[in-house]
Amino acid sequence: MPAADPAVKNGKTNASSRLPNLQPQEKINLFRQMLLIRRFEEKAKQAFTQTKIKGFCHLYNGQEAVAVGTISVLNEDDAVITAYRDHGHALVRGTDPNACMAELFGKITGCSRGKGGSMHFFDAKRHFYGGHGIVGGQIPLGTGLAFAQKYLGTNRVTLAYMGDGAINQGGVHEAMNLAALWKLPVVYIIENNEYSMGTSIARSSAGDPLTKRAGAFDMAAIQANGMDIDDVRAKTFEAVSLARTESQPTLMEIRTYRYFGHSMSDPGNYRSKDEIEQRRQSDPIELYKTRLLEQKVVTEEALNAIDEEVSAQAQAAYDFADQSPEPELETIYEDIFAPEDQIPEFRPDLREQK
Amino acid sequence: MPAADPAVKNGKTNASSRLPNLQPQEKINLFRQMLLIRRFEEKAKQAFTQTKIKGFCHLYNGQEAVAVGTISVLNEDDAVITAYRDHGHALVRGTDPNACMAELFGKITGCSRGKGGSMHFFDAKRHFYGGHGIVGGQIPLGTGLAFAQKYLGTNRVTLAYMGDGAINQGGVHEAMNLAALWKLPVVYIIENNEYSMGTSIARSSAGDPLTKRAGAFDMAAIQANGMDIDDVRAKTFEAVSLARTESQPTLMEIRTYRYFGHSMSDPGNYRSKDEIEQRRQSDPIELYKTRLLEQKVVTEEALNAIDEEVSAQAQAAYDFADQSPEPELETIYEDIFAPEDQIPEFRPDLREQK
Amino acid sequence: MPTLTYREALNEALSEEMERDDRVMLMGEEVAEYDGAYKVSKGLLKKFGPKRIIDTPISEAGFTGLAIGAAMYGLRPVVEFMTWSFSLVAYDQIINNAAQIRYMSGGQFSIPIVFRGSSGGGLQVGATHSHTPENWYANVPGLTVITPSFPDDAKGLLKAAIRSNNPVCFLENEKLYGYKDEVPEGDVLVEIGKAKVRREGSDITIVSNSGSTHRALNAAKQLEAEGISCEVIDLRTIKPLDFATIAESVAKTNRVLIVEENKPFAGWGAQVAYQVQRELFDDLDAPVHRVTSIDVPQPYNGRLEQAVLPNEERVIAAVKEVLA
Amino acid sequence: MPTLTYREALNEALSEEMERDDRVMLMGEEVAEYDGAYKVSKGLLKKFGPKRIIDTPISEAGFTGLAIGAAMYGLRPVVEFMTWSFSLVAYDQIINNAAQIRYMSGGQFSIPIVFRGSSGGGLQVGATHSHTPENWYANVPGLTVITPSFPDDAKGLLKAAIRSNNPVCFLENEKLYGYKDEVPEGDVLVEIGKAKVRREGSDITIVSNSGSTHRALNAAKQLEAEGISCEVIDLRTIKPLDFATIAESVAKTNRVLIVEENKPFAGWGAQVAYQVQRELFDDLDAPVHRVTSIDVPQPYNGRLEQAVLPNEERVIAAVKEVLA
Ligand SMILES: Cc1ncc(C[n+]2csc(CCOP(=O)(O)OP(=O)(O)O)c2C)c(N)n1
Ligand SMILES: Cc1ncc(C[n+]2csc(CCOP(=O)(O)OP(=O)(O)O)c2C)c(N)n1
Ligand SMILES: [Mg+2]
Ligand SMILES: [Mg+2]
Repeated sequence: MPAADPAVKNGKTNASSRLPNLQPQEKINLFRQMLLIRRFEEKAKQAFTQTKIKGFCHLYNGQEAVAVGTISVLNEDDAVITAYRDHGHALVRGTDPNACMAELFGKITGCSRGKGGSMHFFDAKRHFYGGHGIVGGQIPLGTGLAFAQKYLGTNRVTLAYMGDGAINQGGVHEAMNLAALWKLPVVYIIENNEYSMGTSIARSSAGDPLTKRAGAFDMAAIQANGMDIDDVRAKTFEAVSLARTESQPTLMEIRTYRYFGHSMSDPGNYRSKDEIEQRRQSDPIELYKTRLLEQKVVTEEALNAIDEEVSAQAQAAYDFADQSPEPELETIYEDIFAPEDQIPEFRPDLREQK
Repeated sequence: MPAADPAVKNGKTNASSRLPNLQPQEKINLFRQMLLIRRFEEKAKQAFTQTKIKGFCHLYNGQEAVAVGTISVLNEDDAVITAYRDHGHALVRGTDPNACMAELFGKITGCSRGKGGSMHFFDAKRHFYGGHGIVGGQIPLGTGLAFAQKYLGTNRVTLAYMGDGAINQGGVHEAMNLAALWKLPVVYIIENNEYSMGTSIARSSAGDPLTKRAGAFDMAAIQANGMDIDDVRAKTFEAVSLARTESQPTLMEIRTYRYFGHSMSDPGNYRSKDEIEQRRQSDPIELYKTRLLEQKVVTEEALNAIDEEVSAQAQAAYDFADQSPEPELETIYEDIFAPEDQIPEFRPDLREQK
Repeated sequence: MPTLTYREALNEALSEEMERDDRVMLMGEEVAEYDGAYKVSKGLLKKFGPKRIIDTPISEAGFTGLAIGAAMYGLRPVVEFMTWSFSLVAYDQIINNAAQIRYMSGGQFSIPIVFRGSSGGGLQVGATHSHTPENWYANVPGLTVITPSFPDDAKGLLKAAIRSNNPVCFLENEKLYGYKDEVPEGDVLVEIGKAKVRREGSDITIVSNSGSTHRALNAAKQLEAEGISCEVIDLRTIKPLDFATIAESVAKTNRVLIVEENKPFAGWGAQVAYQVQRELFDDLDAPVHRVTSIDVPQPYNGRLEQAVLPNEERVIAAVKEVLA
Repeated sequence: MPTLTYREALNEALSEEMERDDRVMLMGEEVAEYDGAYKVSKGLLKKFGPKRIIDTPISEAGFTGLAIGAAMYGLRPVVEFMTWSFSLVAYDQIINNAAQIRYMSGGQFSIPIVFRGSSGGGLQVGATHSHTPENWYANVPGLTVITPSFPDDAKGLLKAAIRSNNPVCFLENEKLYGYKDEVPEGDVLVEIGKAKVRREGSDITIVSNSGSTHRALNAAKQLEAEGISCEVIDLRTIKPLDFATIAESVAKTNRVLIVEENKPFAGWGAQVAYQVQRELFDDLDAPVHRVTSIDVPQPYNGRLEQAVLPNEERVIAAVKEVLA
């Protein structure tokens, strides 16, 4: 994969403190998180093939270092919002793998009660704001989370993720202008996996690299190598610090790659097996594994044990999802409207509608 | 007014031939066009006050050098499209002032048969594609005109105008990306009059100058001083040449100013009389008049005679509009659908609808 | 009771609710320093400051989405569309996000937000600026659509909308901003989802909303002189529809005319007509009629536009047809 | 007659019309190198080259507007929305520009354009991806809305839509792409604005469209076993509505059920119901009923989604209710 350009910044100072060095256990935990996503999705893939999962199912395979690396520099109460390729982000935020898998299975135990599906994971408790199906649509929303964080004086920040194809949506540009104008504590993260479905970035996006889109708004921008979790962490830390300490937005472009098709339904004929094989050579999990072994942070056996653990977790999630009950038909009528508490309820019973 | 920055170009070559020197008569004609717009709109202003013109009426007063200068470098069959502040563009394209005024009066003799009003002038014969009321909405359309020009191999170009406020619409960014990606012969012209309604540009747009928005797409960009018609012409000629000879888009930012309110309904309290007075000092018509006199291209008397002529033209347009008949009620049902010629007509008579 | 314009009533509602709850903020084009394109937010910037009264760039999709995100986070934004016609560039955010996120998240996130602004035709601003988009929103599960006709309802319903924990589309009417009428003082809410009989009558029930209510009332007055007694129901809330009030009236009159500015094809009036014939089939002495806008884009010319709108002449003719 | 899938029929229509007229071009996400997300444009890039089969970035507002501008200039673009759910970000361009520019320009510019793509629910893709936006477009003056149910109509109507000199919204149905049936060979057009009786019957008229037609036909078959004879009218074109065909049928059956996937509030079925009771009041032996989607956002879970859709059970129950 092409080396990431050096950080591009539009004349913004970076008042951040230093990214703290990780303890061995923390490093191992990053590894564990990446591997959990991978094993979890291998199970999901299997379940999809078994038609236990329906609709669209977009796997994150290959991109794990992005979600794990970026979210690792957040506080627990910072906000995360992303598009439909959302399994990784939810898992890293701490959403129970069982609830994630159950959502894929459409079960009532799912993280969206079986109503959202793969593209629409949500977890309010863990500050995970979804899981959004309309390309680019989550970016104004994420900007609004940051707006509210600032309005309420929380000192929290928001990470708002999108794909390289999403950057061509108008609403994304509108939101970036608003964030720059109003100095909102948001970090926009382009997960540039080089394709939007079957369209390579050269065929979808003028302006190379994509960080130039930030230049339009005098917004800070930075690139990271999404196959190297340490680089992802370092660059994200800079951006998050800028957001937290100066309430300034940043556009990050993280270069990454997905090994599987766009979704489970995509045969992926638009790129060669060779290309994929080559990219697999710089697999973020393998890379990090090698690094941890080199650093003697951990033994190969310990890592294998972790693999067994997370594989078991994935299998348990599968079993949990499979055995969970379907939602009652009654739930159709639930979750449409929040209960009113300041005015009388005014909505008729939909069940009686003719 | 602040001096326009030197031309900003994103590494594009400019294969244009030289902008030809104007003959005296041609210079005088530019003057005449600018003055016609001004006198025409003074009449329109009067008619609005008399409630002969209704709805919204946005005057171009102060910005005349932009429409006249930019369109002066076009061929007759090049395309022009703009927003709701469209009187000047239509007049320069050659739309009959009578038809323009009649449109403002809502008469059947108007350039849109009284159906469009001030914001929705159209003149197909003169390659004027409107007059568009939704801020920014015309920019994708203009991009499509250029697309069709290229598709049909016409060697024609499109000028697509917008305000400084319009640049914050998402669709504008989407269109610029498409134009840069597909190399379309379009020149985007921001008429930066520093305000979108009552909002100064600093409060609406991050990224200064606005030409940076082109940088996002590796698109050529150039600035011009909209009070100086010669500068406008020179810069537009460069952009048009790039479009015509290399089929490359350019984003132009033309710095200008409007003396009156946003529309006739705007008292304009958001800026001081002093500011306006100061700007009037560099009035484009006065400036050009002085230049022509200095160049001894024309005498003061001849210019006064032109003023009388165009004032009479404006008065004649007013009289024509005033005396023109209202559209018949029947016309409500006309102009909705183009007649079918490849398939049978299939639409019921709306008059019979119950 | 004090007399206020529709505009002032809205302004009071905003001001009182912002005073009550500092999570409420107002965002839109020209709402702050300009006091609002239609002056609905007059004086609010001075009162609440730029943190809570916020001028936006012309980026409806962007700031609409932003406000929805802020609502997910616990704020209670009021978003002003300078006119509802401009909401079309933000349509996706309202439909997919405001209306659906609660459902898709299994109830985890509420979206307490009000979208408001002027709407409707009649002021010769042409086809792009004259939309009456009630049914484009009312069709969408999850949205509540309110269209007040009088200052008292404008105030009381806007206050209720702001206190609702769910997304509300609040469509004001440009032609009514200057309309003056009595408005009860103080913290008086009007119930969302309740229609109001604005005139009692016995021969026919006219169901209308917003500006059309005024046309219906004027027509009713003229018809009275001819001995025809019209009951005029102002829906106020389009969705959910207060069918009970309609049914009660129809039980008495046995005839229904709907007056709406919506373009005819599947306007909200079609829904009312459907429900009336479905539920009250045996009560009806004549088919339900509708007077709607004519099915053409809005022309600029004033005479044409008046003819396109559901004007009083057409209402009177239709009443007579239903009674014939 | 050869047998084609709905998908193949659409593909043939595109191919034949592009062959006939080189102003026709196809533009959309993944339509070229990927052969279309649903393979409707399979092989067209190879046949017509990248000048006429054009992959776009994910910029629906941008390329929709671009195509409308190109149509103003004389091209005849076909714009594919990967699904109609994604047209919401382009809503303004379709409503304000495609539908209205001809009128606002006093007839100077025509917009010969087809917007097409898959629509509807039933495949568990969740609320953002499952819209049935027929009435959001059919309400708009200037737009024609077509929703074919069978391969022959898919082909013949798409060909006619491309040859129309006016903007057409052509809503395909994802669930039907694989449906196989006979399609006449060659240059056979189907008239826009004409409904088709897909099954004759005498007890009740069922009016439906798109996927709902298939549900109605299945229900009718089951009801036949119980001695109930249903006439099934497939609207094909939603707007303009072919009321004559409905009226003829109702004159015979005196009872009407509408089956539509639209959400209920002011769906197109409400318009049909309005017109039926208005024009055929005395013919009706019972109120018009509707089976629509339930008024909630689309759930992901399959069982829930099936219950939300107008499934056959609900159609059968409704027929019995109307006949009761
Ligand atoms: C507005 C909209 N248009 C089209 C789609 C269909 N679609 C879903 S994902 C996708 C590609 C997005 O690519 P990218 O942004 O690069 O993200 P990635 O899938 O690579 O993560 C498309 C076209 C959609 N969901 N929303
Ligand atoms: C989408 C949309 N939003 C808002 C408006 C209302 N509006 C009309 S003009 C205008 C200001 C535009 O300013 P700018 O683009 O700078 O153009 P100028 O008026 O200065 O020529 C606004 C907000 C509109 N017509 N369309
Ligand atoms: Mg991608
Ligand atoms: Mg301006």
